[in-house]
Amino acid sequence: MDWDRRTFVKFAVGAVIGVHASPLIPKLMDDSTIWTQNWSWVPNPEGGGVAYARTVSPQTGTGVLAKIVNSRVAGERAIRVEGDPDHPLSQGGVVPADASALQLLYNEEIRVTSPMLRNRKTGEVMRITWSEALDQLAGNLSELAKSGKAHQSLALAPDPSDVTGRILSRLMHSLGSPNTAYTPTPRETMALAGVFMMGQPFLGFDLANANYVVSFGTPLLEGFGAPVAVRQAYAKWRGYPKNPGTLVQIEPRASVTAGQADEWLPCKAGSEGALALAMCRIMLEEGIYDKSIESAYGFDDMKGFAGFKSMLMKDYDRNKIAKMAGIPLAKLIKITLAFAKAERAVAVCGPGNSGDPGRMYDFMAVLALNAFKGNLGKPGGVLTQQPLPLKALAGDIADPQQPPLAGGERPFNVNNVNAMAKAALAKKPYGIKTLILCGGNFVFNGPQANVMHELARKTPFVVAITPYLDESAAVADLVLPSTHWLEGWGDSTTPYGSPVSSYGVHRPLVKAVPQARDAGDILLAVAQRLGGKVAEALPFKSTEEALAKRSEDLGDFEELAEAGSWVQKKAIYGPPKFNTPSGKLELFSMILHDLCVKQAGSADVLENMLAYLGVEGGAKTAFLPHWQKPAAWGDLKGNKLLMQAVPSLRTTWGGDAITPYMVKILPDTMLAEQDKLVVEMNPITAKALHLNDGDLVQVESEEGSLTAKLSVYAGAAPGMVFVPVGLGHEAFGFQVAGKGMNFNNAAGVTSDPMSGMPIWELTGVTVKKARG
Amino acid sequence: MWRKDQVRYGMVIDVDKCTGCGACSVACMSENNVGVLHDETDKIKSITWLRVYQIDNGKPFPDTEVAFFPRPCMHCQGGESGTPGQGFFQEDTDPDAAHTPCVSVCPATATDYDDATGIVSQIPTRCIGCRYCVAACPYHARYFNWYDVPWPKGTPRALSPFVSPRMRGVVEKCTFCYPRLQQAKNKTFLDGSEVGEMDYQTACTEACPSGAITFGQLQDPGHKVHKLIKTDHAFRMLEKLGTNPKVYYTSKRKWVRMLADNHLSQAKAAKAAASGGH
Amino acid sequence: MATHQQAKKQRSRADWLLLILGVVLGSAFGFWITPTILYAEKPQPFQFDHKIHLEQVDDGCKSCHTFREDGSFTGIPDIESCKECHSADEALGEDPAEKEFMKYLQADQPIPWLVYSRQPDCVFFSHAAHSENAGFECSRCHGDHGQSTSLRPYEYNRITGYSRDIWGKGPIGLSGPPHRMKMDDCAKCHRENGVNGACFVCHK
Amino acid sequence: MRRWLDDLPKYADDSSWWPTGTTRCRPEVFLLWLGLPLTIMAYFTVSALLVLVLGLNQTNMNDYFAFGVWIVVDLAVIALGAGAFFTSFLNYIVGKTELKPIVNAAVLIGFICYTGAILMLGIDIGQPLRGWFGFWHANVHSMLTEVMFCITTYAIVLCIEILPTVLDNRRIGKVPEFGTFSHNLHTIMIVFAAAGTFLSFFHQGSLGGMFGVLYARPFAFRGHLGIWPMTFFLFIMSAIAAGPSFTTMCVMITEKITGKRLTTHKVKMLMGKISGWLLLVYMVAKSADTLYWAHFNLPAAGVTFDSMFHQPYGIWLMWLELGVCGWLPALMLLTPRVRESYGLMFVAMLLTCIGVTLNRFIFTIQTLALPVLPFEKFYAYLPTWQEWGIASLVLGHGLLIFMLAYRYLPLFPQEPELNQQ
Repeated sequence: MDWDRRTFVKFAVGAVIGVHASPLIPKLMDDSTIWTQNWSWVPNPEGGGVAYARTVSPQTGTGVLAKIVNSRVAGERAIRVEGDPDHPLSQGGVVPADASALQLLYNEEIRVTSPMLRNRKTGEVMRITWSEALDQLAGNLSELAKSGKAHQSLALAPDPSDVTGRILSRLMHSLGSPNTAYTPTPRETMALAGVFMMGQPFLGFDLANANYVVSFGTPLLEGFGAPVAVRQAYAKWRGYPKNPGTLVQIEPRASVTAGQADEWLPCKAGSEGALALAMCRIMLEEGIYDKSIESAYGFDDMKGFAGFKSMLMKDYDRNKIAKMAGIPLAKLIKITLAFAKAERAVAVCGPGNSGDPGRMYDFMAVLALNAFKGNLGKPGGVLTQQPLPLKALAGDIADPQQPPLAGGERPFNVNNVNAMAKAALAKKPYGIKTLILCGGNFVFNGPQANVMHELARKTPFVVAITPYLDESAAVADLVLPSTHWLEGWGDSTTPYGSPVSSYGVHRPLVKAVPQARDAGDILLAVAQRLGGKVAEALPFKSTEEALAKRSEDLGDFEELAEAGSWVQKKAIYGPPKFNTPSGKLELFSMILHDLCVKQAGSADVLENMLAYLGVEGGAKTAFLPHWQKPAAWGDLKGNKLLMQAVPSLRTTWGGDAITPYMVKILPDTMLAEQDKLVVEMNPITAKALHLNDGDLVQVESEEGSLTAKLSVYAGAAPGMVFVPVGLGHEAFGFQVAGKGMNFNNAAGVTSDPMSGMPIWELTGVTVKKARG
Repeated sequence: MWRKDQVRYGMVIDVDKCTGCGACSVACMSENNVGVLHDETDKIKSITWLRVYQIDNGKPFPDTEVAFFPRPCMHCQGGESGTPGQGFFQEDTDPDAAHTPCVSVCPATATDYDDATGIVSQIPTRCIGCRYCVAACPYHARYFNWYDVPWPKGTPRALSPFVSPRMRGVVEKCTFCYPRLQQAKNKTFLDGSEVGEMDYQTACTEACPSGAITFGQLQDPGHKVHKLIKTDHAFRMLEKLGTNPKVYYTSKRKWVRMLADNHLSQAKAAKAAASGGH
Repeated sequence: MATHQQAKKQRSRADWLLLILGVVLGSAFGFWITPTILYAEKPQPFQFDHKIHLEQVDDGCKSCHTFREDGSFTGIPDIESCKECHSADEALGEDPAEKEFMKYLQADQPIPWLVYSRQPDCVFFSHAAHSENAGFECSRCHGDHGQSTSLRPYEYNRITGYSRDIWGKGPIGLSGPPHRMKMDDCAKCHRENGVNGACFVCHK
Repeated sequence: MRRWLDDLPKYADDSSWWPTGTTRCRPEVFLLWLGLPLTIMAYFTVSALLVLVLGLNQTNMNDYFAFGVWIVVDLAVIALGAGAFFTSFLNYIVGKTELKPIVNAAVLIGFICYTGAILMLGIDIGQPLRGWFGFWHANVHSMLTEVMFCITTYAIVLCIEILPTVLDNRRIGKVPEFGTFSHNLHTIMIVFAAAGTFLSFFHQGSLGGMFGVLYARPFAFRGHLGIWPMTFFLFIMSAIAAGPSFTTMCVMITEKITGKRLTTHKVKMLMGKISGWLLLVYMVAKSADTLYWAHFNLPAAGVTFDSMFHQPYGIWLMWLELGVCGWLPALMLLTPRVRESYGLMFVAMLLTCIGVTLNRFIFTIQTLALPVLPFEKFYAYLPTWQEWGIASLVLGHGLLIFMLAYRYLPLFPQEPELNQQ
């Protein structure tokens, strides 16, 4: 047989046919397809038993359930954070930040995974052991203390009322430093207003039971107080076929709240307090007010001082105020009448859109309006909360000898992180040597972020105690990994505006970063190392122990930790107890008056002191609820605009960073073109400035500037520019970093004249087309 | 065609209660292992099973009004809406006339309309990525995986084992959290109980802090949704197209109802298309 | 001339025979190479005798392979379940498998068993529906695995990463459970028994 | 070595492969010419690798423009390739043997268009390795399933249809087995022509059906006739109208480039006449359909005619498609004086082809560009260079195949006769 070409071809053809008759080809095709269904780079989560653990998010005060999967090989991991249907205040609802908290918890690219020491000159980062790290910090503090410079340290933390805040404050005090400051909150402003007028620091709004709600410039639906509880109240005002409740929103922008409100009063930004007083005056004139107000202290004229009524009659004419605030008088009257006549009406004050603690006199004005309505202690009105039955961690510590960096000249203590930072930078009265940033990411959240950044840069030794490689960690010499709230012990207290008090405890549920320690534990370990007075002031081994001590009166600690929360059982209805000198509601605050006189030394110096503090109108009105012109109005010269923040539950106001999922759901009116911040402006204003929709603009204040894309929005008040807050991180991984710009870089922070709290609701800015 | 032994899951969203917070969207993403890309401002490449649209009435300051429209997959049945007299008033009684827009076009049977539940499925491992269904859906509820999801180190630990993560090159969409029904059914197999109204709720329904979303069996008089869809404020999006969706909306605001239902005047249509939503 | 033609004819016939030979050899090659190149073996962490265990428990397979309260199936028991009978302090026998097992027990570490019947991630399989609701015996799908005295090597597909048990041992994958566990097999049984065959019944 | 180099012209001499009675350019000139398609193919290869490895994110398609330039090109070339089936149909089945001189070219162009389209579709899907699911797990309700089946089977039919031409190559045809095979094929070609006609008819229709069934997309949706939407028939009509034009155009271009006469002008005129009549019928139907759509379909969906058009996809596109590239070439082709003029007929045919391409573009892109949700945005779409690279495949591989075929295969039986020196 010849083995020629044709023979071979036949054999080859046969072989090819044969191979195709075998399963090889179809199997390879099938398997390569199945390969696409099982790509190694697509995660393959392992199943397991599911358990739920109750806890409370300290970020939003929401009661949540962590859904934990226990897998045979991978072990325990949280896969979801859901609302806790059994939590009395959240009832199953949840907000985006909590629902996506795991994205921050588990992201090893943004977590601090071990203590780190940074060489400032080279920028090199070195991983060190916990023991070395604690020695570093304790060594630094003890050296300061030994050389009598303990006061030259400043410690910042997010919350004065949580256990970490308490531990930090005790640590600093016992060390000899008067300088501890916290993220400013409207809770403090409300406490001041409440104490001055009612002798009650803990006030809240019974929103769920109200059927007529007037909100004075506060973003009820964008982050006010406990966001879930507020939404549940809001849902109660909506119904079929008619709405059982009416919401009136007074603010300059067609915001979420304004959009969902039954009535929107677009007022000039900053005039809200005046409108509250004008409403009082209308009620007074129409005789539709609660008559018991007449017996309040300071309603009528007193010896040497004009009363509230006289002040209203003199300064708050309805025509004048309506015109000043830029709203139609008829509408103001209509709202006032409806408010006065409603069965259960409440006027609400709170944080501004920028998330600042609010202006104290505005709060007092709104409280006065509520008193005019006669809703104090009534269902759907202003309620006093039962004070949280929490114990002090240990005995009192003597005040440090040195005065604090700022606020020493004021009639009462204030918490003003911005003033302290500025004083430290100016070295007046003194500079600082050590800065402890214990959470709260102050370098990003500010409130004036540039100031905090500069302070961190100029302070010789900066410590960041933080779960994340955030902006604060980026400028710190020593970075200590603290636990995420799902990993460690901690607590949280009543959110702003809640009608009942509540307490949340969070405990370690999962472990994402094995090296992370509770911030409290870190401080306690430092205290141990420092020994002496400091160790005595903090006689605890762990945060857990401190928490157990703190919550002794709330029953069994283990049960409390398991339940995650304690909530005041019943709201307190009935005439409130006025802990004022007069024993009555005080429209003229004797407490405030006495404090001021005491600080001034004599009645003669009083006027000078008030003028120094910036209280316009002087002693004539300083102790009455009245309205002060916002400082930012003074800046409005030339073509300056007022800048206000746009808050949203899709971003954050301080606290933890925005999460990747929150970035994902940002509308293109907040973030566009991958990384551009979007600011809003009324078409008329834009036209006057020769700007068009989509233009790249530069928003410049005295403090800093923002580059942003302009969105022309009919719902924005003319003469203003609205900037989303909470964007523009430089840290937090590729999903978050570099998206937008930080509002708090441009925010102008001033001090509220009387309360001394930092406020940054409005800032004068110029807006012009950006180059390039 | 719906038979008495079958159920029809559906959703009612109260637009007036929705505050646009986005909790539903985020809860949905975390429930369903949705990833986050480098650039999520590119909304036409970004996967959001439940997208919350912001709409406004288009009036100038100070008469501007805004509302929010959460948009999951509508789980359309297609066909003419029946009348109460015909048995089940939401569904076409002629099975041949009813075609879910996306299901009927898929060449590879990667999506189907489950007659037992009325839920439209999407099976990413079957999908060949032709995107015909994406083109067919008027609600833009279907999303194509243009990218491999970049999971930052450690974050896969937060993934749910009940929903399979998707690979690039396939389509995905809202499933009414079907895996939750699978879990709920598991339990009933063990103890012989029935899947009750509260045993199967979607992640968005649970998460909504203002309770704007209601979920349940449309045909069951005992379920809340059954009553809600009968109110005269109830409507469906793009009713006129004949998609016969199972997601209903309610709003007292007439402009909202008009805008969602394609009762557009010529001028309005042009404006809406030109300016776009927010 | 004639011889030439004859020779040509003969050659041509031989050619066609070669073609057939080619078909036979090619297909034999295909049948042989398919499993060889596609599958690889991995050893189990140590040997396990199902039979011995089964003899010592009261409730059959369900003694160790249990349901959770929510109706989900635990699958392979975790180390805690082993500890219900075995103690980390008491040594077992001298068998290498027993020694190996003690290591895991003492370290309290999960045993990295390779699961023969592991389905792809996109599959939702309800054991409750099949064993509790429909009353299937475990062996209907898992064969006599429960009676085995040792663990056979775990074979997996090099391309797909899946266990060979899914596609089955047969050369062209035509068998059904317990020898094969592909979607077609699920679908066939569902069809035959009038069970809902919608995608989401089995996919997640 | 040197010897080998010297012998090179001898090796490169391919004249024995040329069709009988024809002359072709020198091999080195031909090689230079080949550079053009090869460059395009290289561009395609780079783009294809990028898309296959990195994914469809290399394109500017998105969840709004789920289909992009590839689908437009696919639809267009398949419509233009319809010359193959319709000319075969007329030649083999109807018995219009006057078309014989051009049928080979028509089939080859059809082959080019279909293979190109299939290749592009393979890249267009997100999971190319799963492409066979469309056959294995077919959904019989989907128009796309119909398209997939018909296109693939028709591509196979086309392969068979061009096989005789390949086997008729001067050298290949000398192999006795091939010669016999080719002869036998010729005799049963009518079967394949019939099969091809049937398949092609259906998928041209289903391609149109793909859009007409999108009942939730008011721009594309049309009323049904039986189980098929109107677009089913419109697509068939437009394809068979444009197909002959495109085939003839290709022949004319080849003539101009090679400087040879390939078919008689009579054949071209006949093709033009066929095209013209079909186009006229199509334009009547299309115009009626457009009117019906504007007056009945659109209002039923709650939208208006005006709301269908937004810049850059304005109403001008419609006028361009129906007027300049529709009625105008139809009337031109029906005018004998136009047909008699080589140039004018070419222009009319070009307009016809542009018209049908535009039609496919409008159905694909404008359908998707139109936001159906009242509060959705309007988007526009521009392909990336990678998309163009892949879209240019048809051009590249078409040129390559056509050049090789022209050089070596007896595509034009009239050529030797018409070019006798």
